[in-house]
Amino acid sequence: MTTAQASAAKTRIAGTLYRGHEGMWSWVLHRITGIAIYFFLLVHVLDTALVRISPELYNAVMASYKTPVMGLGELGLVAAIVFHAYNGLRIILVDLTGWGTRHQKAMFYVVLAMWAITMLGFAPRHLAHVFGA
Amino acid sequence: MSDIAEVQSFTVTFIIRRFNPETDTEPYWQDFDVQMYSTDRVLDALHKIKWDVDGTLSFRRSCAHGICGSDAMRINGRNRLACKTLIKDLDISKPVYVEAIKGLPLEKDLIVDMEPFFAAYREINPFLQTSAKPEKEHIQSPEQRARFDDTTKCILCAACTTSCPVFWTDGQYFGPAAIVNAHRFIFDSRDEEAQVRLDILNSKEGVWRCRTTFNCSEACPRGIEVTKAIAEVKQAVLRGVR
Amino acid sequence: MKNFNLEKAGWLFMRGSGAVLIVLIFTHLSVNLLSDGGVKAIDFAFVAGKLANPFWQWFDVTLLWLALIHGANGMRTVINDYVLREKFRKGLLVALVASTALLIVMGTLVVFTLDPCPVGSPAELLPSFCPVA
Amino acid sequence: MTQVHNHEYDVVIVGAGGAGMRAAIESAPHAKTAVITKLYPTRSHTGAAQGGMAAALANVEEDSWEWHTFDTVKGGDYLVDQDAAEILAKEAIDAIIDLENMGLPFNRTPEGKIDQRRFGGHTRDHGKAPVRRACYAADRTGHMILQTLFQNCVKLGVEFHNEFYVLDLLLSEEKGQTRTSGVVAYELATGDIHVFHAKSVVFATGGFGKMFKTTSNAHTLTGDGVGIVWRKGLPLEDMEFFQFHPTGLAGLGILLTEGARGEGAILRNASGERFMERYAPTIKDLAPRDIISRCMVQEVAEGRGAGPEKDYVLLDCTHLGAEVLETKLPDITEFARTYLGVDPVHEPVPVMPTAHYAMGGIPTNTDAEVLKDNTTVIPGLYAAGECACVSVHGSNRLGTNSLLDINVFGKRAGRNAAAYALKAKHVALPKAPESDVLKLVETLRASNGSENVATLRKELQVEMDRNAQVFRTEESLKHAEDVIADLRARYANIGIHDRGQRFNTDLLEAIELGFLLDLAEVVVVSARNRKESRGGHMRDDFPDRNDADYMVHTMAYKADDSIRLDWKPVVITNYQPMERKY
Ligand SMILES: Cc1cc2nc3c(=O)[nH]c(=O)nc-3n(C[C@H](O)[C@H](O)[C@H](O)COP(=O)(O)OP(=O)(O)OC[C@H]3O[C@@H](n4cnc5c(N)ncnc54)[C@H](O)[C@@H]3O)c2cc1C
Ligand code: HEM
Ligand code: SF4
Ligand code: F3S
Ligand code: FES
Repeated sequence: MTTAQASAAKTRIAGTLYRGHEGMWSWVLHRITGIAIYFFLLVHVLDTALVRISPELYNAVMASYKTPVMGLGELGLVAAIVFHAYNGLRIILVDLTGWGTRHQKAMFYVVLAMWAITMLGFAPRHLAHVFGA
Repeated sequence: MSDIAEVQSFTVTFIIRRFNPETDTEPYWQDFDVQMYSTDRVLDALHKIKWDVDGTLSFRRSCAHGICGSDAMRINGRNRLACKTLIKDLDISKPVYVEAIKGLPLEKDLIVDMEPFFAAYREINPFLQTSAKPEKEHIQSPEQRARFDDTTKCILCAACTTSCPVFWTDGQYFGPAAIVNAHRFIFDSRDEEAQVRLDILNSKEGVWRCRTTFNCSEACPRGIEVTKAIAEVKQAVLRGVR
Repeated sequence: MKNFNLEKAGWLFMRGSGAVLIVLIFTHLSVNLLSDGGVKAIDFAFVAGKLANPFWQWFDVTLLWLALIHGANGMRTVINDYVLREKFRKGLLVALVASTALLIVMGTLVVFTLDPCPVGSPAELLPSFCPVA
Repeated sequence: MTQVHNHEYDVVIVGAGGAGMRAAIESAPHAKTAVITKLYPTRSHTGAAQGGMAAALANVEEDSWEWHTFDTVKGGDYLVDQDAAEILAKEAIDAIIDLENMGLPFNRTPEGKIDQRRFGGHTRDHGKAPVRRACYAADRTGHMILQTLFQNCVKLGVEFHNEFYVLDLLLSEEKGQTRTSGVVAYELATGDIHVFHAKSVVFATGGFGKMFKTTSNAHTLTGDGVGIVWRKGLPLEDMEFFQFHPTGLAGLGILLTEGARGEGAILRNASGERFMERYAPTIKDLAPRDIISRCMVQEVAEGRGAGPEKDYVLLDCTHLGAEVLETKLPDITEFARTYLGVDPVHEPVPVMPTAHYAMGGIPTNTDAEVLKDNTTVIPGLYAAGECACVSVHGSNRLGTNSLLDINVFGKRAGRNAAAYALKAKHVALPKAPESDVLKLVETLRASNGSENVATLRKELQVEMDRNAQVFRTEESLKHAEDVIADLRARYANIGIHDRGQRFNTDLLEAIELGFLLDLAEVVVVSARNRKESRGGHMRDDFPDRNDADYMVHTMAYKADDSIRLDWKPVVITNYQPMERKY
């Protein structure tokens, strides 16, 4: 039998989140990483500009970057850049080749794999620098 | 046939996003438990609800086999045709969520206002333009015909356009369906006005807004390679005609 | 100007700059974060030492321009997508262009006008090639 | 509350399927034209047509329109008006070229001409062998026709009123003559009523297959237009002739085009026998639909059906190869996969006849003018497409002749409607033209009886499948007649849920059921009256064709509470009735 329940209990008014596939999530990540990198870049250009003012000031600011917290932040930044970069290549291939449109999903997993490999290579060295003597 | 199906009946919970502009200020979710058979489709469930339980449930449908494009809706968070979504392909241990497609004005329950969608379609000159006056048919080789075969399949269901994250943002983007239909003429060897359509799609709300998220290709019930078609149009704009 | 189309130009630029940026950024990151000492090695001496070399000058300026324009154009798309109130959107775009332009000018000036051996600074902070005062 | 709006046009076309839009393309450039349609134009069921559209182009082998005429007449078991069939076959060639020039992407021959394929009942030289006459676009010919016509309507800026349900035809008596003054429509989105004052009206509202349970027809094919005309006291012609297409997906009714057999697919019974060889030795699986459907039902009745219940036969495409299936029959390949889970590349597909096409309908002459008796036309009223009966299909339509019909007679209807409107004046509207529709809508909206619309509809469909389908007898038809009478009585006591104004599809389904019940009665009463077997109408108790008594069209008239039946002569020009053998 078919029955209905008044669902006053259902508080979710809004629609469901669209359940896209690899293509959509890669774009979401690409967008988020792009925005994050942009904001970092603003700060990065500003702090680098301090070299023009005085070596002391620059070094003082740099010193604050050398804390473990900032070190982890840098790790996140690099992770974002690496993903954005590899996925950017994937997008370029999709845009320029019919092959790319057919294999975009596979390429997304290749991006993830390459990202993981790169990070595995980078993270230990970077963390050693950050936490090392 | 019917008897085999009879055996495997089971209860499925459908949670449908309801909205009646005459009485509701906001859409709300409503649960229905429906007795289904494995060969049933989501459209059958909606019919059972409408016919046996609640006649006010409103949705569009006509052909019931995926050819008229009336019943695109969001089923478990993805755009599909209700008449082409088999119950047995869904995970029925969990409730099935059904709601209207996103990005077009909601009219009632699963019905949206399709006018903005068709307006975008009309803007790309979706008709053959040629000065040739052949005595009989135009001559077109099977290869030339194959060039745009894929995009002739479109049934204007809007599943693609309303799955596109760029379309959701402000609704101004032409959307994949309009581009697919432009593609159908741009690459038709008989058409002479490809450049006009390319210029239209080269505009602010044209192909450049596509971020290759592939939701359109995934959503298309006709299996059209939508993103590929869009990429081909982009390249045609860059190169200038075909 | 009639045939100039910001959307198309932007689209092309994102892909072109992306491809170049990948080389520049990966080089930049490995030189700065992976070479001996990693982040910990970054100080005035390091930066000034690099920027005394015309190769690094031009490298950094290219990176600066491409990254900022690429990032700003990406941010423009994001703003256009999500900010629907016309006035607010315009305001954000003006701010975006202004800040990007400012940073580009500033960054360029810094790179080309940096004196690696500012007079009066303690020698231990300066690159090793500076004449000891 | 319900508002009433008024509009004035020269030509109003009701329906935006193939016939309606083809008419609009002729009419809109010349006269102020509106197309009123209950569905968005591209949702019309013309889009479901798969196989092809016939025309003796002779692009791939020798052919002539005379042969085509003969096949049409013979296919219709000689109940075809031969003057109309001649027009159909002759104008077919232009109809195809028109469509191609409008942009339709037909499949092509290696030389770049329109390709053609075989189809049931189409033969060379009066039945000698099958001929390749059907022009096609893969297996989505109807889809491409619908899209192409819609595209050209967009090009011409045709004015559409989408999701407007026409519920009444306005006739006025003027100078002792019944004349057309317009139509009244119900707007789905708002619940408002619209009166369209028009000089000419074209009905192109499609078929009414939804009176059957197993059907290839859309949920929306409820015979509204035919029902409206009927309720106005105008006659309906040949309503007993309904085509049951042999290859519907078993249990579902979804159509697999005859084009599959045109490409070489074979029907087999449980033991794998190609049974059509026994019934139609010359053209076998490409015999006309009525014959094949009958043979299939007979195979099953005699215990040679396949499947656990032995209740269907098999369509074998496996020898065609994946390539042919994917390129020439992609849609039906997908249907079988999606809806039955059967892959036609590797296994035969379970099929059974499905209610497909109404040969009968609103009687018209070859100018698409609607008749109010055997000869008198109603000035300004036209009909074309499946809702009309010209009659080019007689008692059985040949595959691919309907897409042709909608183009040839749709064009004629549009052209003539515009020409008439240009020389005629508006006929005064009746007083309070909206009153009948207003009453119908308001009564139903308020109805709170105990009967459920869906239940009644289902009972009707089951009854029609059981007793008025491929095989009929006096007894079965009498049963159906009684059941329908009972259903009609119960219909007076229905209740609906939705009392709203906006998108009230509950209300409209109730109205549609009303039309279905009216028409089902006409079908059954007409069928009881025809005590012979001919084409789509097979009487077990009268298994032979009887030309002496029944070589005439049925004309049914609504008389107060009953149905009055009359006959209309068949137009015979070149082809004398002969036995129909394949
Ligand atoms: C599955 C299938 C396959 C087929 N294959 C073939 C084939 O291969 N070859 C062939 O020749 N024929 C084929 N046919 C038959 C042919 O497609 C149809 O007979 C033909 O398309 C009918 O066209 P039409 O314009 O008369 O009606 P439709 O296309 O059905 O259009 C009816 C129109 O009327 C409108 N309408 C109805 N009621 C109202 C109302 N009350 N108010 C306003 N508007 C209304 C609807 O909105 C719609 O726009 C097939 C049919 C089916 C079902
Ligand atoms: C490392 C090399 C890089 C590559 C290969 C690359 C590639 C790309 C590409 C191809 C796009 C276009 C995406 C689209 O149109 O869908 C893009 C967008 C973007 N990029 Fe990059 N990029 C790189 C570095 C950067 C940097 C350094 C920044 C920040 C300053 C940045 C910020 C952005 C932003 C904000 C967007 C817009 C995102 C969107 O619209 O969704 N990118 N990138
Ligand atoms: S491209 Fe596909 S999804 Fe989009 S409208 Fe056409 S058929 Fe629907
Ligand atoms: S979903 Fe949208 S972003 Fe492009 S690939 Fe499809 S149009
Ligand atoms: S009802 Fe026609 S596509 Fe689903």
